[in-house]
Amino acid sequence: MSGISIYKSNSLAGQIHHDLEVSAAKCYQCGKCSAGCPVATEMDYPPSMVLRMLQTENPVLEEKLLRSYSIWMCVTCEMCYGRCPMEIDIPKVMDYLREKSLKENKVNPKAKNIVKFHKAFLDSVNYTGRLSEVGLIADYKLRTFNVVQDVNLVPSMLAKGKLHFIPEMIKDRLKISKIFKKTLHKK
Amino acid sequence: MARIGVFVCHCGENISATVDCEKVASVASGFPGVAYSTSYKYMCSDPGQNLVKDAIKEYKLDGVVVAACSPRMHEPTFRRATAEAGLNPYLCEMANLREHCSWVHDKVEATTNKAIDTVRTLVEKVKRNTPLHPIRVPVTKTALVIGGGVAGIQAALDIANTGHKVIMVERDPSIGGHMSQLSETFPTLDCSQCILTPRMVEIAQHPNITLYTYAEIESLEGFIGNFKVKIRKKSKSIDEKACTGCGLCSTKCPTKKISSEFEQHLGKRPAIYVPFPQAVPNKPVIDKENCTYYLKGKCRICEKVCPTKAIRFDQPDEILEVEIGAVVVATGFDVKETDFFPEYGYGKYKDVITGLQFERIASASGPTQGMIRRPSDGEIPKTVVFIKCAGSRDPAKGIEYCSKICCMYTAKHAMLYKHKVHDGNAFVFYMDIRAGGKNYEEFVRRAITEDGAQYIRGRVSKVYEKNGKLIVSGADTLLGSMPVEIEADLVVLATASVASKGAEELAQKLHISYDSYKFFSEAHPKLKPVETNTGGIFLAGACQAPKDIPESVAMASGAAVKVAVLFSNDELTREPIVAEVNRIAPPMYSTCVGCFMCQPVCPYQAIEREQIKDRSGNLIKELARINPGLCQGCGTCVALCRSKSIDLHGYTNNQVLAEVVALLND
Amino acid sequence: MKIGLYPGCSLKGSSREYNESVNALANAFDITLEEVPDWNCCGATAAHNLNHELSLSLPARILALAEQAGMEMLVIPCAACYSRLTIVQYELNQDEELKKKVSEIIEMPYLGNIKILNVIQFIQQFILEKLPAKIKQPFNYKVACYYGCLLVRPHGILKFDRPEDPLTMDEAMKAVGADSIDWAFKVECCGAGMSVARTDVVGKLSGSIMKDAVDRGAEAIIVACPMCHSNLDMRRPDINKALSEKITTPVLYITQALGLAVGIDPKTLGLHRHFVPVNLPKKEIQTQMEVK
Amino acid sequence: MADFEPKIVAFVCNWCTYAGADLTGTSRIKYAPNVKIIRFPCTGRIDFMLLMKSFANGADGIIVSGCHPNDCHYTSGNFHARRRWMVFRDLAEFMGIDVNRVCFSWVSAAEGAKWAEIVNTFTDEVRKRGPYKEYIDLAKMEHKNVIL
Repeated sequence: MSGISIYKSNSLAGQIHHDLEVSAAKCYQCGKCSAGCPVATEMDYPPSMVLRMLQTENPVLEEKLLRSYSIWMCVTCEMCYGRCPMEIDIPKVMDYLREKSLKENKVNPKAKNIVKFHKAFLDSVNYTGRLSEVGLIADYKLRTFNVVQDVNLVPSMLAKGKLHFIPEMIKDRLKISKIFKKTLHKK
Repeated sequence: MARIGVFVCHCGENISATVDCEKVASVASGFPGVAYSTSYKYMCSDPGQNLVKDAIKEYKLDGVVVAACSPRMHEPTFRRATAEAGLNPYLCEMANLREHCSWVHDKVEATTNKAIDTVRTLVEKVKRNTPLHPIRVPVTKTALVIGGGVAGIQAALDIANTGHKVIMVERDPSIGGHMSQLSETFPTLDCSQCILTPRMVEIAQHPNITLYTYAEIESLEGFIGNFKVKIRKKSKSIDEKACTGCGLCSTKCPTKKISSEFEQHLGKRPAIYVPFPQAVPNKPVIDKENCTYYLKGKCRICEKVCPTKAIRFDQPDEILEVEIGAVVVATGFDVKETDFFPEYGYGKYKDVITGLQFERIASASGPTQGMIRRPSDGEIPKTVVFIKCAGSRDPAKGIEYCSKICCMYTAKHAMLYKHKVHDGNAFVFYMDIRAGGKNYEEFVRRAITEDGAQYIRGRVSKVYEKNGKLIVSGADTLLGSMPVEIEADLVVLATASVASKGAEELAQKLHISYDSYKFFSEAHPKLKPVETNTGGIFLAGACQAPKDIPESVAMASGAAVKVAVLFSNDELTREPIVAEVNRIAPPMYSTCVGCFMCQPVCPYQAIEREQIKDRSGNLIKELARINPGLCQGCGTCVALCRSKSIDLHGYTNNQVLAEVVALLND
Repeated sequence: MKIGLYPGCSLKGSSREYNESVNALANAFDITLEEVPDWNCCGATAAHNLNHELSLSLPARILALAEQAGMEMLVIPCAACYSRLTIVQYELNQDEELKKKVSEIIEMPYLGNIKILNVIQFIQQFILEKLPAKIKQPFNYKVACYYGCLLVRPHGILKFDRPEDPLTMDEAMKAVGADSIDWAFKVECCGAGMSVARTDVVGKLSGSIMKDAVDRGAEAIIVACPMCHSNLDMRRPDINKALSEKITTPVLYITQALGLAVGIDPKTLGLHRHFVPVNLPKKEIQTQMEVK
Repeated sequence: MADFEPKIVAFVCNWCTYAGADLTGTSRIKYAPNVKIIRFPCTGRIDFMLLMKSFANGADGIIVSGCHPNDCHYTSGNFHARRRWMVFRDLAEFMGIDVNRVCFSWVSAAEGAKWAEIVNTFTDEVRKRGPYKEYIDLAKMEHKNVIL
C-alpha cells in the first residue's frame, strides 16, 4: 500500500486495507450488497453491516465479526461485488475474514460443518491431488457424524457411474502435498 | 541623456525610522540620468503630489521614480499625478521602500543600502520605459444566448430589458427546454407550463430579441466585445413567414407513429410536427429522417393541404454570420436513459421509467392527460417504487457527483402520485435526503407525514418482471440491512443528470473549459461563478452543474448583469501591459520564425497566425500575432519564445535585464 | 493450434456426463481437446475460503503444466474451475512479486499467458458458425439458459458477456432452433458451495431459480456449470421439498443440448446419468424455430 | 566567512508573492535585507536566462517565487514556469552551475510569514555556501573571449 493509511494499523479494517488494498471506508452504506445477497437472510450480519462493523474499527465488533456466521454463509457468488457502486471487493474481504477466523479458531459453532466440509475437501485433494467425491463425502460424514445425510443418493450415484470408490490419483502427488505444506502449514 | 526624477517618501516615520531617506535621495541624485532628487514626509499627500508634478514640469523630467510604499498601494496615485503633469503615466515607477524594506528590516546601514539599490534598480528600469497608451476595444452591444431553456429565457429577457439586442439560438424546434416538460414544480407545486409559457411568448415578441430555433452554433471567433458567430439554421422545410401555424399539415400527415422526443417517447407525433401545443414558435418542422417524401420521394400531402403553400421541401440549411459582444451559454442538461442500468433490466421493462418520463405522465398536457397510467398497458399503478441515486453517486457507473434535484422531484413525484391515486402505495428508496433550500425540507416532510410516501433507506439491487409485476429487491439499512422485496406496478428511476448532448463539441467551438463530466467550468468556484476563463462568455443554468429552477434562474440573471456591465461602455479600456511580436523591416518582417510554440501556452487563445503576403498575394511568411484585446499580459509566451521575438510592454527584456544588472552592481 | 482441456474433478466424477458431452461435441466438429497432463484440483471454494496462497498455487500449477505442454488455449468447461483459474491468472499478472513467489511454491516456471476459454466461448469460437449445417434434429424447445455466478462475475476480471443479462448461451441455443426465454434468474446463485453443508439453503436458492424458469414455461434448463447442474438435478428432491411442488423439468448441459441437435446419441452425451430423466417429446420443426 | 553578506535576487510574480511580501511588511515580520525583489506580472514571464545573468553579475543566490499551483492569476503561468524550471535545472546542473543557489517556491498573497521564513532560511543557506566566485570568474572569462 502506498501513502499513509487512514486506519489504525492494528484494526481489522487497517489490516484488510494493507493486505488486500480494499478500503472499508469507501462504503457509504447504500445497502445494495445486502439487497442483492442471496443468503443475506441466513446471515447474522448482512454484507453492508459487515463493512459498517469494519468501519468502526471497534475491537468488540471486530471480534463479533470473526465469530460471526455470516462470513461462513457467504457463497462467494460475487453478486455484491458485481453491483457495488463503490466497487468494494466484499467477497475478498469475506475470504480474508474466514481465513483469519480459522487461524484464530474463532469459527462460529454453527459454521463448524461448513469448515469441516472445506477441510475434508482440501485433505482429499492433498492426498490424491484431485477430489475424490466418495472420499470427501465419507470423510465429511466422519467429521460431522452426520452419516445419514445424502446416503440415499449414494446407490443411484453409483448406478449412474457418478461415483468411483477408487480415487483418481495424480502422479506427482508429492508436489501437491508440498504445495500444501508450503501454504497451509507454514504458519 | 535621460532626465529622471527621484522622490523619496518618509511616510511619516514609517520609512524614515529605519531608512535614512535624505541619504537615499542624495545618493540617488548622483545616479547617471537622474536630473532631480528629493525626499518628503508624505509624498502621497497633495503637497507631495504637487512636488512631483512641479518637478516634472520644472526639470522637464522624462521619467519618475517614487520611492515610497508598495506599488500595489499607490502606483495609480502617482501615475495619475504624472499624467496630470503632462508626462505619460507609464513613465512613472515605484520603488517599494516600505513593505519590502523599512518595515521588514532593522535600523542598520544595510537597510539604507538596500533602499538605495532598489531606487537605482527602478531608475535603470524607468530609463527604458516607453510611453504606453491604454488599449481601447469597441464593444458590439449584442448578446448571443445559446439555449432556450428557462436559464436562457431568463438571461435573454434580462439583457433585452436593459435595452440591448439579444440573439437566442435553440437546437430544438421550440424553446422551453426541460422545464416545459415538467408537470408541477417543487416546493410550491405550481404548474410548470403556466409559469413558463408566458416567458416563452415574451421571448418571441420582445423587440430586442431575435430567436433562431432549430439552429446550432457553427463556430465562434474573436474576443470579448468583438465576437463573430456562425449560426446554422437547419432547414425546417417550411417558409416560416408564410406559415400561419394552423396545424393542418400535422393533422393530415400520414406518418403519425413517430416516438415523440418531447413526450420522452411515451407519446407519438407526425413527421411534420410542433413539439407541443404551447411551442414557441408555434410553427412545424419536417423531421427528414421519418418523412415519407424525404425517404421515398412521394407523399407531399402536407404541401397539398397547406392553405398558405408554406411547405418548402427543397429548403437548404442556412448559415448566418453575426457580430456579437458577449455570449451566455445556457445549454442545460440531459437525463440518463433507463438502458444505462443493467441491474434494472437494461431498459427492457416498459414500466421502468425515468423521472422525466414520470413528469410527462403526471403532466395535464401529457400522453395520459395527467392520469397516472403505466406505459405498458395504461393501467393505473397501485404500487409505485421510486429509486433515487439511479446512476448518481455511483463511481462504478462513472458518475461520482450528486445530481442535486432528484431528492426534491422524487418527493414531488410521490406526492403527485398520492394526490392522484389515493389508495396507491408510493415507496421511495433513498440513501440520503438532500433538501437544502427554501421550504425544501418542509416539502419532503410533507410528502412523508401528510401524503404517506413510504421512505426506505437503502439502494435497490435488482428489478425484474414476474407475471405482470415488477419485483423490486432492495434492503432497509435502518433495519440491519434487512432485504426488502416490493411487487410494483411502476418503477421510477431518479436517473442522473448529465451534461447535455454535444456539450464537449460546443465548449471546443467556444474555447471554454469543461470538467471531466463535460459540464462547463466557471472561472472561479466562489467569486466568478458565472464567468468562464474566456472573457465575454458567461454561463447560466445546468450546463455548469446540475441545478434546480430557482438556481438556474438566479444564475441566468447574474450572467445577464455581467453582460449589461460589459455593454455599459462603448469601449473597453485595458492596461496596455500586453505582449507583442516584434516587427522589423522587410524582407524579415519579424524575427519570429513562425514555430508557434507560443500558441498552446497562451491561456487566452490570444496568439493568432498572421500571413505576410506580397502585392500579388503570394505568402511570404507566416508569423505569430498577439491580439491585444485578448492578451492579459502574463508574459508566458515571452519567456518561452525561442527566437526572443516577443516582448511584454512594461516588463521588456531590456527593462528587466537592466534591473538585474543595476541591482547587483553598486 | 493445440487446444488444451482442463476437466477438473467434478467432470471426472459426479458430472462426468459434462466431460463426455464436451468431448463428444468437439469431436463431432473434428476438434480434439487434449487434457492437461497430470492436472490437479483447482482448490475450488474450499481453498480460497481457508487459505489465499493455496488458492493461488493449485491453479497456478495447472496453468504451468498446460504451458509446459505447449497449449495456446485452455478450455475449462467447469465454471468454478474457469473462474478460479481466470482470477488466479489475473491476480498473478497484476503482481510480479506474487507470481515469483507462487512459481517457487509450485517449483515450476509460470508465464501466465495462456488463453483461457469457458465452454461458451469455446462454442462461439470453434463451433457456432459451423453449427447450422450440421443440425439433424433441431432442439426446438422452450429453454431457460442459466449462467449462474461464476461465468459472469466478477465482470471486471472475466470480461465475459453482459454481467446482468448475458445472452451468449441463448444465442448458441437459438442457433439449434431453441426458443430461449427471457427470465429473471439467469445469474442468481444456486448455493453452490453449500451443496453438502447447508442443503436446505441450496433447496431454497435453486428452488427459486427452477420456479421462475418453469413458471415462464421452460421445458428444459440449460447450464454450463457442474455445480449448477448437480444442484438443480441431483438436489431436485430438496428443491421440490423447499417449493413443496413436484418439478420434473430436466437440466441439460449446453454441450448435451447442442450434441442432441447435431445427432450425437444420448448415451454418448451421458444423458442417462441425470437424476431427473431427460425425456423431451419429439416436436414438429416449426418455421419460426428455423435456424437463423 | 562570518562577515560575508550574500547578494540574493528574488524574481516574484505580482499577484501572489509580491503581495505576500507586502503582507510580511504590514505585519512587520523581520527578515534579512540581503534579498532584493524584482517584480514580474507572473512567474510564467521569468526567462531563466535572467538567472544566468544574475549569477554573472555577482548574485550568490536567487529566489523564484509565484502563486501556488491552480492559484495563478493567469490560470497556468506558474505551471509553465515550473515545467521550464525542471528542464532548466538539469541543463544548469550539467553546465556545472550550483543549482542549490536557486530556490523555487510558492508563496501566496496570504503567506507573509512564509515569505520571511523562506528568505531567512535561504539566506543562511547561501551564507554557508559562501560567495559564488566560480561563476563570476567563469563569466568574466567568457566576456574576455567575447571581447577578443
